[in-house]
Amino acid sequence: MTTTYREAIKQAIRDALNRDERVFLMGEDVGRYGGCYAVTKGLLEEFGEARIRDTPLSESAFVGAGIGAAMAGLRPIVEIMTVNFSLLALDQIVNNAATIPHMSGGQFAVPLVIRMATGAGRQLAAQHSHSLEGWYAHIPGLKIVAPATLEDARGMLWSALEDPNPVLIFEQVNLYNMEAELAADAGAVPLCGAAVRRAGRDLSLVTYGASLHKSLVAAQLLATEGIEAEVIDLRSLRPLDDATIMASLARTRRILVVDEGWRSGGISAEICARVAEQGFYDLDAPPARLCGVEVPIPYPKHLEDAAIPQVETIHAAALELVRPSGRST
Amino acid sequence: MTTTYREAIKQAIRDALNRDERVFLMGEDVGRYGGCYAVTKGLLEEFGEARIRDTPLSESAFVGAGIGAAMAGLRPIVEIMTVNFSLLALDQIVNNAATIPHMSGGQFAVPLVIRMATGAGRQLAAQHSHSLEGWYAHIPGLKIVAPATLEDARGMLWSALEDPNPVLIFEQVNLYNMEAELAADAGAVPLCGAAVRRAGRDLSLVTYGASLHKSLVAAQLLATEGIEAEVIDLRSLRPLDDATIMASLARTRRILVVDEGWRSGGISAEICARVAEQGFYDLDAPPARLCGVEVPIPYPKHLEDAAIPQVETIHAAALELVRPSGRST
Amino acid sequence: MTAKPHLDREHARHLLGQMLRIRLFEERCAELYTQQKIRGFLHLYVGEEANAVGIACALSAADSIVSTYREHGHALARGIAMGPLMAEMYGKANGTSAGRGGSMHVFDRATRFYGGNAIVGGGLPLAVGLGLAEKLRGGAGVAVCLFGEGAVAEGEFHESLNLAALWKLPVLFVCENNLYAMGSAIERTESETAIFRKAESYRVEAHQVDGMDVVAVEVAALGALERIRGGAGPQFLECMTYRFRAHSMFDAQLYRDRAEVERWKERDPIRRFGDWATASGLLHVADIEALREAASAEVDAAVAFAEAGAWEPVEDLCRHTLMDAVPA
Amino acid sequence: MTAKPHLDREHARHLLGQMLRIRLFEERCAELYTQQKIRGFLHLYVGEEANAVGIACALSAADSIVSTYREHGHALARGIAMGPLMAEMYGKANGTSAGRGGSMHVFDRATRFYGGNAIVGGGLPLAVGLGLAEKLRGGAGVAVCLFGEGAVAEGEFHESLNLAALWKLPVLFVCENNLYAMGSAIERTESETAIFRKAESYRVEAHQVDGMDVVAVEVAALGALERIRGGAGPQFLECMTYRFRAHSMFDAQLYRDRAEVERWKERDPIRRFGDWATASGLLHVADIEALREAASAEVDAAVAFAEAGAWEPVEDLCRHTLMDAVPA
Ligand SMILES: Cc1ncc(C[n+]2csc(CCOP(=O)(O)OP(=O)(O)O)c2C)c(N)n1
Ligand SMILES: Cc1ncc(C[n+]2csc(CCOP(=O)(O)OP(=O)(O)O)c2C)c(N)n1
Ligand SMILES: [Mg+2]
Ligand SMILES: [Mg+2]
Repeated sequence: MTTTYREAIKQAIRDALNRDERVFLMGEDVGRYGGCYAVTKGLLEEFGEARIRDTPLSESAFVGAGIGAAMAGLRPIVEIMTVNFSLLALDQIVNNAATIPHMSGGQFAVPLVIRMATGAGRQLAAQHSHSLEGWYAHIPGLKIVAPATLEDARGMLWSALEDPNPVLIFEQVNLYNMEAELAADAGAVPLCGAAVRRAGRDLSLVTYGASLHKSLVAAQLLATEGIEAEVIDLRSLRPLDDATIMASLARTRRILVVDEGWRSGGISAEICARVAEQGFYDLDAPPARLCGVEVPIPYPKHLEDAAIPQVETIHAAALELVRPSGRST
Repeated sequence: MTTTYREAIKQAIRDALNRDERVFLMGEDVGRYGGCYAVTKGLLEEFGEARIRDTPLSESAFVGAGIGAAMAGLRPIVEIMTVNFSLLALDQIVNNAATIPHMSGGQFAVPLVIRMATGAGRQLAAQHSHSLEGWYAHIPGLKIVAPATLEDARGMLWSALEDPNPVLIFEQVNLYNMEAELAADAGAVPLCGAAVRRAGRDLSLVTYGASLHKSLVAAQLLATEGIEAEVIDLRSLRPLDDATIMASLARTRRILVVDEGWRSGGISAEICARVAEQGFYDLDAPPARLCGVEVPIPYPKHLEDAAIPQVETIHAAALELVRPSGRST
Repeated sequence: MTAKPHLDREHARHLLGQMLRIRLFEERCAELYTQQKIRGFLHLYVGEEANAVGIACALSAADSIVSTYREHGHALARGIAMGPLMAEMYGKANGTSAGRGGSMHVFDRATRFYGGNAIVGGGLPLAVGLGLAEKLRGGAGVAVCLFGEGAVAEGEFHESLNLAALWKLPVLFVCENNLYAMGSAIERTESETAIFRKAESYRVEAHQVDGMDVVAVEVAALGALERIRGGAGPQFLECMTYRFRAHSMFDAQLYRDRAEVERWKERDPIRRFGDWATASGLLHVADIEALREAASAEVDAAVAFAEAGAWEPVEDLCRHTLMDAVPA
Repeated sequence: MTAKPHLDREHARHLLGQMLRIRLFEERCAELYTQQKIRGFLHLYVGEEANAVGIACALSAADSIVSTYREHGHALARGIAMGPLMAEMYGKANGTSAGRGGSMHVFDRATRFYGGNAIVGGGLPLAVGLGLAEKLRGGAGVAVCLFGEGAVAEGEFHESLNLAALWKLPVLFVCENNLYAMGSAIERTESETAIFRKAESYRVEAHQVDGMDVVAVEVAALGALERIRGGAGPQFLECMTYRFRAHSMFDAQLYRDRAEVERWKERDPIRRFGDWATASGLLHVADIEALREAASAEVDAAVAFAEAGAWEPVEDLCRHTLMDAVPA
């Protein structure tokens, strides 16, 4: 069945609501309006106001309420419109959700799922376009996932709801309209474990989210030039699947991390650090990064495009890594 | 003159208030109470209620008010009691302070200084002990500094107030009582530029804040074993002083980053990534990290101690880097 | 004594002219959006013009404004030139924010317009800070903070109101209550729907105003500003209004009745004031036509200005991320 | 009909005994702090015991509690055993939170005690969530949320009150107004110092209670809980109280007069209730002595329990950071 990323998420929410009566959905405009990115359209009619809950603009309170409800045994799905607004709820996420299980000596779990849109590409400027999922991946006590395919979007929500820990799901805004085949009975996808989306021998492109698709196109381009890139979709940013990355590196001996998030201290830094630590002797060249430029995302298309990785820049960076124009390896 | 880190900051604030009438101080209990870590004691009596402003518990509003006042031309110093509480103000810091200069096309600067206590070591548990300065260093538009000496505590506040950008100053809680000599006329210290606190040839210990002092003790210990560690105090976490780090690496060919913050995606990751990118061919061994363990800081002393770098663990990690017990380089 | 506007012919022309400028500007923006000249989110103010114009008329040059992502009306009423405003919508270098902000982030130093803020509630603390700066410097300026009723649920509303009231800061809070926050009707988001009563719970004097009546808004604003300048501390206005169009260009408006929209359109502030002004003999129909034509010509010119603008060079992408100096 | 406690001899013994347990426990904690057995921050509740005891008496086992860093009294009144509580103060493995939380983070699943929260205001959204869970499941439990008047300035207070009121959730908000937040007197932090009036601005029924009178608190709590269980939605109590000791062990109390403290000490809830109970013949002086001795013995036993406790092994440092399963 051909469907969209948006519909895949909706179906996952629908499945969850049908499967488990402890599940409910809460967030701004998820009900009447149908969700700011139309992900939840129709669910209010289907499941009613008790389980599809429109909230006031109170990110901290409704995220915190999700934490409380999760501690009390329910399985809330909280939608925050975009990651930018989640900063208003960060106290609840970091100081409560991520700490209470440990602080309580394991007496209370927080089986909460928080979904949010992330990323640039829609000319929404500096307060709506950032990619902070890699930043969130710094926080112990959280699990951070970023599904890039319809299977993952559907299946990781399922697993997130079964996980006893708070899971943050990041949905890159440009993926919502993506169409692909999805089996009607597509099942759960584990939260950990990167996927090799394309096999290759000359370099490893490590990426996730919307950048995965750009990287795959770049890999095709590279193939026409005789360069076979292995493309790895991280899927989970916390925990990171070191084994898959290092195994790929052992094959290709070169790695380029592609991440729409800002470079300094982003998930790309962590991956490069781990590669340097664990894969140092496998490297034929320094690990490389292609990241979001360190600027608040600007509105005009030419500047927004220049601020995040694109097929051309990925292609160029990969080429430079494999066939350096400058200094020799 | 022998004085404390606490007094050095107070003197810096006093100087600033005397030097520039646009400067004022605002935060919870900075006035009557004298500051939760007694940094600002006496300033209310000296400068009066207009310039030493006790605020309600409203981190978002008073940080935002600092931003507004800075945009209007004043030079506010905002104190947030600890970095943990700053999460309540993160929307203002990231979505306003860090973006408005760019978003406004350079029409408005935000010459704001925010001071906060950070770090573990006082058994204050998981909601009062985290080290998030490295995390903040991810955000373009901010400058992040972490003075580790009395000179820097005094001199960097000065420079921060003269900087046209929002500067966050992180004061590790265990430093407040630190005593040292400080010249009465100690002056401004630039916000950028790491300092080599100890010269060495065998490895580079790159660190900042309270970990600097532990690293220096570890370096002395190492010296008794014939290992000369170069100790680098980052001082500024954003921007990072790559040149000083790489120059040291070129001399020592081995690097250990010591950071009380959590490992994954911390400032240590960024440093290792840069070292791998820029200093790959200078490295005789993989870059190494000794960081905060990825756990919400627990209350009991033995667990808190185990959660962050200590002299012994720094020593051990350095030794392992220089004289590996396991595999050979 | 309460300040009152002197409603002579000139002033009536001004009020109507300003509202027409905003209306025509935004109608053109909607067209330009479908032509993809304007991208991203576009939030139109159509129907709410009386608020911006009424408030702006009451302000002096020393006052400052903090606005939201629905700020075109506020910007035009405040005196930001239409050309740079339109260029900003395009994202051009000759835009108010050199194109970097777009529709949601109009800034203008000259008129003390402190932005266009797209975080709901995010502007309120800024306004408190502007008021604080004014108070500390002993200036006479007032910080005017405009926000929708949706912002009232945010914690930043609460913290800001308390701080401004506690410190008796010169801040005028203006809640434009258009009854909806995206698709959420106010009854679905507030346990107390009379917003001005909330303001009173901070001991802030608060009034509800007919936001479809430009004169009523101006009168209320003049009164509030007079009290603020007299040292009474912050004041609060709840302007009852309505947006005639969708929340943004992506909104099918399934959450409200067409009939409700039509009912409110009968109170269109432009038609209403125009009808009253002609009926009372203050303006002639021809005056109104002239104003409309002038506004239309101004919009044409603004579009031409925007079209002629250059793009910021890509090499300047990172410019202004860190400032080299505080602008003088 | 309003619920009233049946104030017989047994109940009087209970009320006084509970308050004494808390008082003696905390006085011992203060000693242990100077002996460095207890470390970190220690916030004592001395003087405020009537609130915890009065509220706890009104609760059923199905109810849950969200508390603050000043929660020893709440924990004891709720029925958490003194031994594990003291062991938690030590950071021992036999503490309520296996020692990981310490004084500020007491949690107890058995009594639905949802912590000790050291972020001022951070517990309020949790309580809303507990109430929501109860409502969605159709349970009869009420979530009781205790916080100081300092928390009222935080945005999370505002958002939580609105959400609870809007959704008519079974939440009892209890503000323990001890007039100070650290060194900040309430007049210096709130433009409206009558906190219950703020609650009313969310259309939440709110009452001010004498928090130095354990019976008054119990009566007020019973009434509020009855209304909540009857479906009236959240209720709010402002308990007027005072802490006799410093904010924490680091506080020189330069911000308040000794005379003020002494005046409040005359209203010591323990002495006051004891005097009343003996004067009215409900209790004898010997009863009080017996209660005091029992409490003292219990504290001794708790200290012994804590002293005997083991430390968590260092190898378990990371345990519970991620959970393997939701505890049953
Ligand atoms: C903190 C935050 N949460 C959510 C949004 C998404 N959002 C944009 S506008 C809006 C509705 C705001 O309504 P209101 O304040 O009434 O203003 P109006 O749009 O009616 O002018 C929402 C939810 C946002 N921009 N910021
Ligand atoms: C968000 C946050 N800001 C600041 C603090 C530091 N702090 C701890 S207790 C306290 C005072 C709180 O006063 P109140 O709520 O009245 O409770 P009380 O201590 O009087 O019981 C402050 C400022 C904190 N823990 N959390
Ligand atoms: Mg609205
Ligand atoms: Mg208090």
